Amino acid sequence: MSALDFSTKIGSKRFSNPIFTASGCASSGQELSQFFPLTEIGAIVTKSIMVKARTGRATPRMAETPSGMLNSIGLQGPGIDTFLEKDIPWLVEQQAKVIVSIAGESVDEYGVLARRLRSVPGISALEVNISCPNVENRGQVFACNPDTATAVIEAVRRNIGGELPIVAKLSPDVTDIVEIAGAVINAGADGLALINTLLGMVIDTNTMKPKLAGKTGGLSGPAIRPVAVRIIYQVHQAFPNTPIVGMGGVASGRDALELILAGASAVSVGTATFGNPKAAFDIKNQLEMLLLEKGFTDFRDAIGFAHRGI
Amino acid sequence: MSALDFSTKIGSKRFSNPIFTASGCASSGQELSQFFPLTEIGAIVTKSIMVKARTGRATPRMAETPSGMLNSIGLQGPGIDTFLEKDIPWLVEQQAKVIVSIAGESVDEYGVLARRLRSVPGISALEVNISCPNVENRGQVFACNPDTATAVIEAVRRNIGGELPIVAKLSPDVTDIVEIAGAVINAGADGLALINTLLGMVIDTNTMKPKLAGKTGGLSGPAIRPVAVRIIYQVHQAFPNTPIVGMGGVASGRDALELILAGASAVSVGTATFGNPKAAFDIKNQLEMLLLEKGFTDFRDAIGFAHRGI
Amino acid sequence: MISGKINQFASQISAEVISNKKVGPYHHMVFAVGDMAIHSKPGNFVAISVGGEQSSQILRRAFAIYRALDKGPMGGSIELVVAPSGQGSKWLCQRSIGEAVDFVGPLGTAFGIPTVNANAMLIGGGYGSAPLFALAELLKNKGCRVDMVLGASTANKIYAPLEGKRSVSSLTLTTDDGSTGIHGQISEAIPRLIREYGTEVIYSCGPMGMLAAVDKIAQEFNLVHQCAVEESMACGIGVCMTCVIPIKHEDGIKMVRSCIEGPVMDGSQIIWDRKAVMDGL
Amino acid sequence: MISGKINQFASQISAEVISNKKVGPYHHMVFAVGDMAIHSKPGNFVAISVGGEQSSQILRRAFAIYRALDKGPMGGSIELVVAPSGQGSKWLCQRSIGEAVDFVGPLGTAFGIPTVNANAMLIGGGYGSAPLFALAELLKNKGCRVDMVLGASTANKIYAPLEGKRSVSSLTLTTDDGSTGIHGQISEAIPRLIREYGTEVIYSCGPMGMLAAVDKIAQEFNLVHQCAVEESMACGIGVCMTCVIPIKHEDGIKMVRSCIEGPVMDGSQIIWDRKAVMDGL
Ligand SMILES: Cc1cc2nc3c(=O)[nH]c(=O)nc-3n(C[C@H](O)[C@H](O)[C@H](O)COP(=O)(O)OP(=O)(O)OC[C@H]3O[C@@H](n4cnc5c(N)ncnc54)[C@H](O)[C@@H]3O)c2cc1C
Ligand SMILES: Cc1cc2nc3c(=O)[nH]c(=O)nc-3n(C[C@H](O)[C@H](O)[C@H](O)COP(=O)(O)OP(=O)(O)OC[C@H]3O[C@@H](n4cnc5c(N)ncnc54)[C@H](O)[C@@H]3O)c2cc1C
Ligand SMILES: Cc1cc2nc3c(=O)[nH]c(=O)nc-3n(C[C@H](O)[C@H](O)[C@H](O)COP(=O)(O)O)c2cc1C
Ligand SMILES: Cc1cc2nc3c(=O)[nH]c(=O)nc-3n(C[C@H](O)[C@H](O)[C@H](O)COP(=O)(O)O)c2cc1C
Ligand code: FES
Ligand code: FES
Repeated sequence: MSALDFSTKIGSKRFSNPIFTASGCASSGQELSQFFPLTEIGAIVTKSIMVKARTGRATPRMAETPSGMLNSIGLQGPGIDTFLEKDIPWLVEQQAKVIVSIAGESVDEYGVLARRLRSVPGISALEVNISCPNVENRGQVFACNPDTATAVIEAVRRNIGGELPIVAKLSPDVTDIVEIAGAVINAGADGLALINTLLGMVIDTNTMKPKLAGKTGGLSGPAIRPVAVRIIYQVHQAFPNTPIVGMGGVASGRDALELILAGASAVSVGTATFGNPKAAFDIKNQLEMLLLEKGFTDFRDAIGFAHRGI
Repeated sequence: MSALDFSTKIGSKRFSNPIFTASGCASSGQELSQFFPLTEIGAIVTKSIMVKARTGRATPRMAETPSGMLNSIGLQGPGIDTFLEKDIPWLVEQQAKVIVSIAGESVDEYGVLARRLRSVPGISALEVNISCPNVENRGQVFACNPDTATAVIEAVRRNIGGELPIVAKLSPDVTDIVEIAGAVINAGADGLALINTLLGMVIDTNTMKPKLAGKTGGLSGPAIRPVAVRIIYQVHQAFPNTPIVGMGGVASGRDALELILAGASAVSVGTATFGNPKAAFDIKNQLEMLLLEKGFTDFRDAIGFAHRGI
Repeated sequence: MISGKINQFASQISAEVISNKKVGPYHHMVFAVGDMAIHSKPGNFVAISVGGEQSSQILRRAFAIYRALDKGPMGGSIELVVAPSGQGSKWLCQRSIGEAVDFVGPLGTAFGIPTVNANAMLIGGGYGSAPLFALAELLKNKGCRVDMVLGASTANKIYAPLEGKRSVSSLTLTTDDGSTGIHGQISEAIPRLIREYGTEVIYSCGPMGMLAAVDKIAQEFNLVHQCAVEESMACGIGVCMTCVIPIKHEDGIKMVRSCIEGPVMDGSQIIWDRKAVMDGL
Repeated sequence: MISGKINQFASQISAEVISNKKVGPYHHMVFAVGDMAIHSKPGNFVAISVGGEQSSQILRRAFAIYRALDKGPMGGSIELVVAPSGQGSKWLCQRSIGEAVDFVGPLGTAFGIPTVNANAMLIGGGYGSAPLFALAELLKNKGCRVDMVLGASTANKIYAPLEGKRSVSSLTLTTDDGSTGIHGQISEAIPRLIREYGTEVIYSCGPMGMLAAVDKIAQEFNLVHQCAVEESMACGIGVCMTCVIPIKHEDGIKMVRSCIEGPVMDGSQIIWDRKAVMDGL
């Protein structure tokens, strides 16, 4: 078996392999380090951090669905100060690659977060989660409108400086994903993270009420993989030079390869970690085997392969 | 066990029970009649019929996905003439309730279909499938834009006369489903069918190409049920007086009840029929039992129950 | 080949596994099916649910009926030859005796039987031989000469059980790797055999590529060719339109359901050239 | 109650079913787990995959460890008491001896043991009694007085095996329907028993409603109350934030993960009033 160059690039940054955790599905890495060395995977994408500490939503916060689950956490977290004080140093100490996910309730908040992060050592990229409700605009999600999506990415770009790549994380719940993708690329995003969860709901037929305290929640897991593949394919077709961090229902090396063939330069593992704490590690190994079996010597040759004529 | 009034209404028409087949998942009923009497369910919704006969897409036309499937049939069908000549008379002879689903490539075609159907005896409603590509507008799906959605429903309304209820079938792949629902209601739709399939893709990791000949396909089955429930809930909340034919991943009486509690006045069974030819019949019986267990005496009391305060 | 009501003998039943034996890379499985066996004819298939109650696999899998006995010690039974390839077929192969599996069947068209005696050649690739043994028996009982040609990539992938060979006048094996029988693809051997045996009608079952190659030869020799096709099926009962096969039609191409107007179809009617189909759509 | 590295003894293993017995409405199941048994303490739980390879159920289910033996005839073993309620637990209860099940554990906090002798009351509702028997043994070996109170809706839902009763000084049963023991809810019986036995510390496990009622009493009597909570968990290992429990905090409410800072938590810290939580968020 010949050797494989398994590294990948997002903007100016190189990662030793393309398997990352997904934001909100690995906390800040500490809990998973019991199950595999964090340096084994390409990067840890941290849970979306906000300016202030957040309590999040009431419980129940989750409901299992066929081949998937709903969650409604409400971005619970410690706030950027505590995060920078505790979580980042720990990750740096582990020598893990870190992508910090940020979330805000207003365009300004994103700017503030970017400023706080611009000179923090040990961070490889910023993932900008714009699938959050904009409190200044009737709670409409930033990622659902090209203008608000643009505003957020511009604010981050202005505040981050030239060093850190910006990855804009988009919502699949839009009529025209290519339009939103184009807008954030124009606004300065170096890469895209596709896809966030789909908006869903489960009603408990015993109580006859919505199962989640927050009523609606985000649908993730293998159920949504075909939607993720479609969106990655469409966006890669439109913007072949913009790296995509793909995610949505990846639970095996085969699944990761599917997203890569569609156009992903890296793959985040989310919900699968809940079923298997070592999921990201196992998927990385399975993907490596698969690529070698198929005769790839450079991982990057596989990116978007499904687009090429036969 | 007390008796249950299991009937439901869509516009001016009454159906003996709220379980229907889903368009494209029961052909014109004939094949299913081997497995249960068609009169046992509320209505047969026929496969979307177009003006002319259509060959449809090349194969493979389907791919199984986790708790779901993709299809890309391309609206293969005999065209309205043959349909009226063969399929409708057969259904009428069986005394089945019939809802005819129509699809067009242009606003005019929908008008033509409505005119052809307006005085056909034995039809209880028209389902207008507007999740089709509009060949006059770069193939954009009618249901993805309030203006084109409105144009189609207006054309149908103008041509159908006052008798037959019009049910507009919407696509879930939009940023704001309530906006589209409002538009078609304004344009004269008596009811809504929610939801059509989600756009998805599967890539075969052996061939490294999209699995379907048509590349993308429609995602259906239990995987999408949380999306269907959310959309039905949102639309029923916004338009509580507009009857909804709910569908999306219903495979049991419990699932049907979930959509009903969210706001559906009737439930169509689609993909579940592929796993169980008697699905619609079984689901009707299971739903009836469940409603009785919960103490309902009138089915209509269950519609939208999850919206009511505790 | 459809007559009467669509799938008029089809029903849905819970079938108990009464035997499950590994034969080379395949599993020969026997199921107690009661009356379902009565109307099962060579060429028909059954559609089986896989993965158990909480399965993420929501579609049935189609399997050609290898043999149907309407009166055995356990009542009616149906036998299948299953290749464990993907997750669904692997699950099926793992079933133990006594477990129940959900069947819908018998479905689809059966092989047509000549009304007068004819020299028949039965061509099977891999597990495609499954429905051919029951057909051979039927043809032989009608008085036909039956020459069977079975091919596969390698020796142990040829499914040719001893008891199946009873009814054939000759049996020729071919393997791509030459590990048994004639070295080469099955289609290479056929023209010579047709001449040798004076074949008048061809029956075939196997991968689509093999069927296409066989049909080319059948047309060259101007022989009737009934083939059992295999296209991805979502429903198996005619309601989903996923399983279509392109056939020749006055206006170009017509797509017909291989679960209803097939799996056994007239080879000469099928448009085998994928490019021609893509261009024609 | 967390110390050292999070879940520092947790691992993922394939555990073989070595016994599966129906006890009333529950299944008492024993699994061969090797070294996982060594660090399992009363209060810890394991997270189990359900539904098999092609399962549509993608999340693990949490089960309190009923007993862990680090050296048995089959090596280390863990015992569970499983109520077949939904699809996942039913699947687990259907496993036969010899089948393997995927375990992650031991997870979460354990019951804290008093450093000086104390009169302990152990209160369990339904299968909530499961982790209390091992706790009772531990406490008894420490020299504590152990009074156990078990309640359920009806007699056969009380899980109280003979061998479990060895370690208790008294055992009181309550049933909502009066079919055995004291008639009424478990919480009604407790104040009198606390006085009678001179209880100094309360341990409880059971439905959240019961825990809330017990905590109210514990606070009235000013007793330490350690309870094992049960909130829906997606991951069980601290990464998803779904399993949170509202606790008192200087700025109002703090949500802590019941899989990491629980399941055993200090009852007095929990905000039991749902309305107060909803208003506070
Ligand atoms: C008419 C007919 C007769 C058949 N007879 C037999 C038989 O006798 N013995 C046997 O072993 N198999 C037979 N097959 C193939 C069988 O139905 C399954 O497709 C095959 O076992 C693979 O399914 P899987 O669940 O293991 O694979 P998966 O990868 O889980 O299948 C995923 C999906 O793709 C479809 N698919 C995968 N491979 C094929 C294929 N080759 N043809 C059609 N669909 C496919 C499956 O049906 C399923 O819907 C037959 C198929 C058809 C259409
Ligand atoms: C810390 C902890 C300890 C537990 N110990 C035991 C035990 O010893 N014995 C036992 O029988 N059960 C125990 N449970 C409950 C068990 O984890 C399952 O939730 C229960 O068996 C129902 O799952 P199901 O798959 O059968 O139901 P399903 O309806 O299929 O479950 C669907 C989802 O809802 C969740 N869910 C359903 N009911 C509950 C519940 N009561 N609490 C939390 N989540 C729920 C499930 O975990 C699953 O994610 C415990 C739960 C927790 C959190
Ligand atoms: C419990 C949970 C919490 C999540 N939290 C976040 C978050 O904080 N920020 C974010 O951008 N995405 C969040 N996501 C979305 C995931 O990062 C991912 O985009 C999505 O779940 C699809 O991938 P998956 O199917 O592999 O989980 C969360 C998902 C889950 C299931
Ligand atoms: C094979 C297939 C064909 C379909 N054809 C049509 C169609 O012709 N017209 C239409 O409006 N919807 C069509 N649909 C969508 C279904 O009617 C339904 O809206 C969708 O599948 C969701 O329901 P389900 O999950 O119960 O299948 C089709 C779905 C499938 C799976
Ligand atoms: S498989 Fe559905 S029509 Fe043939
Ligand atoms: S269950 Fe995931 S954090 Fe507790």
